[in-house]
Amino acid sequence: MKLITAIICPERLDQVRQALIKADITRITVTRCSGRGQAESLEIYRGLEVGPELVPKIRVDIACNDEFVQVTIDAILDAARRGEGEVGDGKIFVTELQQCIRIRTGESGGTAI
Amino acid sequence: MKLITAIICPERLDQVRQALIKADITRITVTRCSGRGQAESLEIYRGLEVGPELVPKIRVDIACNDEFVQVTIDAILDAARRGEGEVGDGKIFVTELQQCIRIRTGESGGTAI
Amino acid sequence: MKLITAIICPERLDQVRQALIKADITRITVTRCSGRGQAESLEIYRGLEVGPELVPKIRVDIACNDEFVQVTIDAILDAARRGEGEVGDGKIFVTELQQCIRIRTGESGGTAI
Amino acid sequence: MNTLALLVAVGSSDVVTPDSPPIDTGTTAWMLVSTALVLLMIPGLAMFYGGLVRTKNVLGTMMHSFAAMAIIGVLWVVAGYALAFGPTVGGVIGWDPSKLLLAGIDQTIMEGGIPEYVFAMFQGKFAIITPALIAGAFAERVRFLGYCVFIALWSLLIYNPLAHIVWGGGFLTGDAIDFAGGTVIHVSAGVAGLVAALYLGARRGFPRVAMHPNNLVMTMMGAGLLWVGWFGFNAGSSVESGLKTAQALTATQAAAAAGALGWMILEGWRHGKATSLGLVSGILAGLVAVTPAAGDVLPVGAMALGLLASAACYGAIAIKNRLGYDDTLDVFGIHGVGGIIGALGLTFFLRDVPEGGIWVQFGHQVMGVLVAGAASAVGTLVLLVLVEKTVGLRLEERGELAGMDHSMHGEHGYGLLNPN
Amino acid sequence: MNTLALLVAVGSSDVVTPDSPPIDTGTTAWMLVSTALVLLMIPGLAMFYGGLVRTKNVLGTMMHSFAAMAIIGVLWVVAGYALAFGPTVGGVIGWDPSKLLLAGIDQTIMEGGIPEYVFAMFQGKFAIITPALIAGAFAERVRFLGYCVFIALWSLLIYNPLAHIVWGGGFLTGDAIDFAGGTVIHVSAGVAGLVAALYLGARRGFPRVAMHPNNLVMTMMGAGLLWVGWFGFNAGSSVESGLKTAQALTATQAAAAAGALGWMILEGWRHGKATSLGLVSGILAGLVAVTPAAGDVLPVGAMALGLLASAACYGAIAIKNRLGYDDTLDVFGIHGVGGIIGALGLTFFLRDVPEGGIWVQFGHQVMGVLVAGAASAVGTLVLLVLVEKTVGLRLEERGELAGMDHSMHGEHGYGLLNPN
Amino acid sequence: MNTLALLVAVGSSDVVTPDSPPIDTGTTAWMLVSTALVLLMIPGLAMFYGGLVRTKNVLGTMMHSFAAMAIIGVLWVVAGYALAFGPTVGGVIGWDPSKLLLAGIDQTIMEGGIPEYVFAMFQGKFAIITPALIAGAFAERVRFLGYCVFIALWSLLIYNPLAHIVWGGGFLTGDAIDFAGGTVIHVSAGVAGLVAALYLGARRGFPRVAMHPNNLVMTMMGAGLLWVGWFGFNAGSSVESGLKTAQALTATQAAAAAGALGWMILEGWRHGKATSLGLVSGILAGLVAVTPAAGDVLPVGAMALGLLASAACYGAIAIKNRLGYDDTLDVFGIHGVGGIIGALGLTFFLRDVPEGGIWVQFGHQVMGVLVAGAASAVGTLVLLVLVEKTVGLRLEERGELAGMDHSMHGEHGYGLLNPN
Ligand SMILES: Nc1ncnc2c1ncn2[C@@H]1O[C@H](COP(=O)(O)OP(=O)(O)O)[C@@H](O)[C@H]1O
Ligand SMILES: Nc1ncnc2c1ncn2[C@@H]1O[C@H](COP(=O)(O)OP(=O)(O)O)[C@@H](O)[C@H]1O
Ligand SMILES: Nc1ncnc2c1ncn2[C@@H]1O[C@H](COP(=O)(O)OP(=O)(O)O)[C@@H](O)[C@H]1O
Repeated sequence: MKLITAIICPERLDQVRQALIKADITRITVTRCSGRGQAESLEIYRGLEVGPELVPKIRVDIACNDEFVQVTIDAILDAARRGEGEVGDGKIFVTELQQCIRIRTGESGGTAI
Repeated sequence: MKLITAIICPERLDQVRQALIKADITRITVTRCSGRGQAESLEIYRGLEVGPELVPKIRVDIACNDEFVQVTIDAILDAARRGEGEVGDGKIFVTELQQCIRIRTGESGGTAI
Repeated sequence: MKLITAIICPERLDQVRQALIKADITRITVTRCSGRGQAESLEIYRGLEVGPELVPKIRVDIACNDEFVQVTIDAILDAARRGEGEVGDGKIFVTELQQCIRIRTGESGGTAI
Repeated sequence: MNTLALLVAVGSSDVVTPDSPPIDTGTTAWMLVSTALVLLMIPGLAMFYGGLVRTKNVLGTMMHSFAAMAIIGVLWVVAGYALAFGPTVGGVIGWDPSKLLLAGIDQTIMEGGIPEYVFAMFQGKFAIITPALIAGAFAERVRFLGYCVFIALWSLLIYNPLAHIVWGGGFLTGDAIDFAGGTVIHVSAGVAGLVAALYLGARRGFPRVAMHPNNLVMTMMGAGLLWVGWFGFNAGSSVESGLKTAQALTATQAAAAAGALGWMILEGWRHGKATSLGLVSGILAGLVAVTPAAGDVLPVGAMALGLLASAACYGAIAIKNRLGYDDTLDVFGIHGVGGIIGALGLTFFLRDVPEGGIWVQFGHQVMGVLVAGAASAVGTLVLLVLVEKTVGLRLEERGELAGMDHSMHGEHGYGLLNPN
Repeated sequence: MNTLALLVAVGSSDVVTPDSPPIDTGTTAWMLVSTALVLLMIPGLAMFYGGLVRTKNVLGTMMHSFAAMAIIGVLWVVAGYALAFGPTVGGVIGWDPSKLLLAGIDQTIMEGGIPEYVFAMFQGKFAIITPALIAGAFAERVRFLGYCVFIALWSLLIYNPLAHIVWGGGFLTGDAIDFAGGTVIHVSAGVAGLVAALYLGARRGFPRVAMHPNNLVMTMMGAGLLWVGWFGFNAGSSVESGLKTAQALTATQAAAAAGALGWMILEGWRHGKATSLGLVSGILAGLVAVTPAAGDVLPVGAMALGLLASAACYGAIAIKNRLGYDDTLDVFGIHGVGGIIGALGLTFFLRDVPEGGIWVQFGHQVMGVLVAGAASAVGTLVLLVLVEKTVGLRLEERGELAGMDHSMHGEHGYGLLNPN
Repeated sequence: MNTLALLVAVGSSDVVTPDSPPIDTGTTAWMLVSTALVLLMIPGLAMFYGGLVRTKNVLGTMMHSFAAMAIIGVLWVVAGYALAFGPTVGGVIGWDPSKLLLAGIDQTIMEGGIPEYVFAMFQGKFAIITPALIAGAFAERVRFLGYCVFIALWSLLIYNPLAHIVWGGGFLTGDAIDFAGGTVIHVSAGVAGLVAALYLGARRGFPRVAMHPNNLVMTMMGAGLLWVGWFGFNAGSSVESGLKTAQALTATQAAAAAGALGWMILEGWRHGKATSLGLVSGILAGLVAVTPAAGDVLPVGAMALGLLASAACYGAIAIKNRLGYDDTLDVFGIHGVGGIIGALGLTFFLRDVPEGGIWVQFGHQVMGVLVAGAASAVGTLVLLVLVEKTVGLRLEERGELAGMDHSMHGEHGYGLLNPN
């Protein structure tokens, strides 16, 4: 099992969710966060253009079985990219998931995902 | 060392905290997030019942030494479940933690947990 | 590649960011969270001093290549510590990162960090 | 019921003369207050609307109200008042060059003992709030520049004539009862909103994507301010500080409470839960419905109108949900429907039987609604096409997804969400 | 000090006659404004209370205030005014069928030159705010339906008689000084809150689980609106626009500032830190204490009352914390204690020595407090039991843990917390 | 234009006499309302400022406004009014022991028919808001105790003399036109802010670290309340309820709208985007500029002043950004610059040509600005040094980084950010 963590642009969240659902991945966890990659996004404060160091981002966490990893990544890659790809489109991180337990039933492992 | 991440129902946070404290686990990190599993939670918007796609959830992160993993999981399982278990009760994810450092002292490893 | 997750005191975020930038680490993801370690931080509610169980914390996530791990940790350790070190200064967790993909270009691996 | 028209006819046609009526400090005080109260409704509306959209559009939505304060605030002084309350030209528009920039009324005291300035400012707030109301129908999907141009034109070309026709000496003045603007303001804004929602199309993703209010707490605060401000709106429309004022205030209070209670009960019955958005929607429905009626119905009639409006608006929104068009904040569902219910329904609750009998009056009322609705519908459509084809009104996909706050204003509303 | 009673006795007992007093537009203007200002206090209270509870209860708590606007708003028009200000029946309740639905006062002008409607609406706001105050004592743990039934009954069966007894011609009218409702409103609400908190029991988890205010920022805004609205509350209670009004307004301002300053200093001294919640609590304590006294004390007396109330409320809350019962938002600690301090304390700061001397007057004051407190305590308990046993008042565990916003209203207050 | 001074001279020097003027209930009503409206500006300011700082300082910043309500609220009653509006001592300060604690005016009716209490309370709000304005210049970096001491002294030693000099019978009374406090309030606060910002130094990390507003939504709400409250501020300064009042209100409305529109257009032109902060800054700039002029200029002049002020303030802030000092919330950039623009600019838009001709009047205006500016600059500097050296004003690093909410008040504003 893998834990896929994507940091994406807030405006693409709806698209990413839809792409995932189309790929049959419905379970996700979403968190507001802020980030700084290469992206610069100017804001205006009383006539001064300020580069907000940290811009709002969305973190999407998806636990999935190994065979779904590539599908999930592809779906995200596709849906999170703006146009031909822009600075700030985001990142995907993949880590190994050792265990996964469904609280309701207590079952664990691949079926609990 | 393991990192235990539980996504639970906001209303069970107090219970989970108490169960953990009873099991001698006091250090935790808690984050607001939103999620979608099987759960459906109806909201009403001007007479229309809408299924909010993402419902508020709480993410609980606990780093612990290997011997405490089971205790922690059991405490969470027990306290986070509503009644006989309901859709939306949540998930527990376990990942391997390679290192843990206490910033105050700089010490690392099992004692720094 | 490693994923470094630091839970720090909100008031040190600016310092930590600057220390990281000085160490050439510019990409980070920051999330509001709450936590409980040993720290006690008294608040006052209508004359009653209450120990807020969960105090506001900041979670900083940094994905980096293996050779940068120590630099990053050192920078954080240094900048996040208040004075000689105080309870509540925070923790650093390190986990193994299996894959890292830049959404904009689709490239993956060490160069995508 | 024709107070406004009479006062204007008498008081403002000529400049100050030695025999201008003495100031009535009490009436003046109340009219000053009413002006402030109606002004308060505009931030109130900004809060009400702002809380209902998604987080990424909160500032942009509030800006719709605030921009109306800026733009119509200036336009009204420059020319609006002259167009709405100048001597009539063919019954459809006023014109009084001496009132441009309000120059000619600098010293005028109106019949009733208030400086004409106060009346002009009071009326100016109505001119501001009407386009701001419309904005709810196309929230979350318009360009700011296009919006600004649209409301400026709408105010000049649609609101001013309507105000003139019904209040300022135009062809309906004196026939239809419209105490404080049920047709001029709410029906016209509601219909304009409907037309705009249909013409501009739904928000991208609607209704597939869930779109939740970002801050119902603020919506409730806004509703509170709207209720308070509405006392100025309705009771101020008596242009006096006396019995009629008291009657209007009482009717307003009774209708708002009844509307709120009605919606609460309806929701309790239909969903088993009364929502906060429902309660405040009921407040609004009641207030809208009592607007044309406030000075002319007994408290019991006001409560009946409030209840009726609540039910009707609830139903209208249910139908909209089935029809599937995207009147984002239900401008037609609340202001259009509530305004119509009020304008027509008041006939049956009048304190005094109208001269020609109830049905003749009902005819006048229908006429008023039709004129306001038709003028607003046609005019709005023309303006929408015009603005869309020139400066552009509908926001392009990228900007809409990013949210108006970022794409139109380069800001975001809640910095507190970002660690800083 | 018996202005209200006298006015009512003279002005409202018969319908309009040719010799009804002429309108005083200035007084009418001020009373209209006061009505609006007291209405403003209700969203103000919703914000004040709403900010103090946990995030999951913010809408539910604000709904307690807003539902009072809806429910009591209707009830007062239907029957409340007739019960409180009709001719007395045995000194404990009024009754005037012609005032049902306010029908009989449609044209009445009261002694003093204001339409009786205005007086009825002004009084109606007091009727609304009193039960809304109580809600703070059992915040975060009641069922919405039960709450609605409770306040409806409380208003009809406890508030109306009390208002009648003290102001409307009942057996205490004219003895105890209660300028703007220290006993009728604050003591009665405070005691009711205490009884309800004790009867319903503490919130689950209290005091073990930390329960932090979700939005102190909003609480401060609410406090600001309350202060502003209180000018209408107190200065409006003079039912004139003259010297007494000015005196009441001055006393109100002085007491609020002194209360705030007092609490700030106390906290600074005891904790080394002055909190924002402390400052606004001090404002409230000062305002509550000066309510019964506003028209009858000099500014220096008002400041003394404000300081005293601040210290007493601070102490009362400290004691509560030790006793461990859960008066969630300190309704008794602020309104009960502050009201008592004000009602009794004013005796020693009166502008004019009362007829029977200070101690006789003090006796009247004690009497007033006892009657209000006792009536409220007993009545509230009966109603609590009744409601709890029938529709149910205390929220069941599941709903309480999930929060009232979700379990009672199917909404949540801050959509902005969820990505959308 | 010297209404205030004249009224005071006549009305308040002796206690109530049988021949004291009769109450004018209308004027009294309006002045009561104006008092409430100016009070409303203080929470409005708290919201405006509070929204602009970082999350960790939101309560601390709001506390600056609220503490002014508490501290100056008390001081004004105790001695401030006697110092500002007592008979002059050498033209620089008033002194009337009988007015201490307002004791001597308990029954006084002023020329114009309003109780002197109302006038004293109305003026008291001005005394409260002025130091609260200054706080914006050193937001996010002062100790609360030091701040409290500073504003207390500033009010006693700088504001009171200034108010006396310009309004209360001091040496400038009657020369410079300052209808509602352009120099006394805005220029003096703006200059004090500038001096304080320079003396205390920038916030740690400025300008390297990004410092974003935590809640622009609240800033907009605050701006809305400020606009509404400003009607009381300006129109109330006529101390009547008549033509002058109406003129002042109209000018206020016109200038605010023009200021907002001006800033919007400027930003649109320079950045391609009109921001919400820009729009509300424009509102403020317009309101500040029209403050000294409100009763004496035509609407067109008011609009010109609003536009001018908008452009000048926009420019001033641009220059500040280049100079690099840290006037956190642009107190000088808005209130200082706007106040100067208004005070000098009004000369060219006066309704009536002043006695000595335009340039003589311009000289008076320059004089007024210089006196206010110089007195405020010198006095502020002395007080800053004094407070900094004794109780300490600048916050130490640790407290500043942690934020004032935590380090000064032991609270945090948005509990909702923490799961609870
Ligand atoms: N190495 C990293 N560690 C942590 N977060 C990262 C990293 N790289 C990117 N992010 C997150 O992803 C977001 C988008 O990054 P982006 O600008 O698209 O990356 P890049 O500059 O690599 O193209 C950032 O705002 C940040 O939150
Ligand atoms: N595979 C997953 N990946 C990420 N988050 C998940 C996953 N499964 C569940 N969650 C999180 O847990 C929350 C509760 O899920 P729940 O509905 O109880 O799961 P299930 O449907 O498996 O019983 C979800 O809202 C979501 O935030
Ligand atoms: N074992 C842990 N698991 C999860 N989070 C932790 C753990 N230890 C510390 N934290 C997080 O780090 C924050 C700071 O902890 P701190 O009080 O400095 O730790 P310690 O008590 O070990 O010195 C806590 O508030 C919590 O959010």
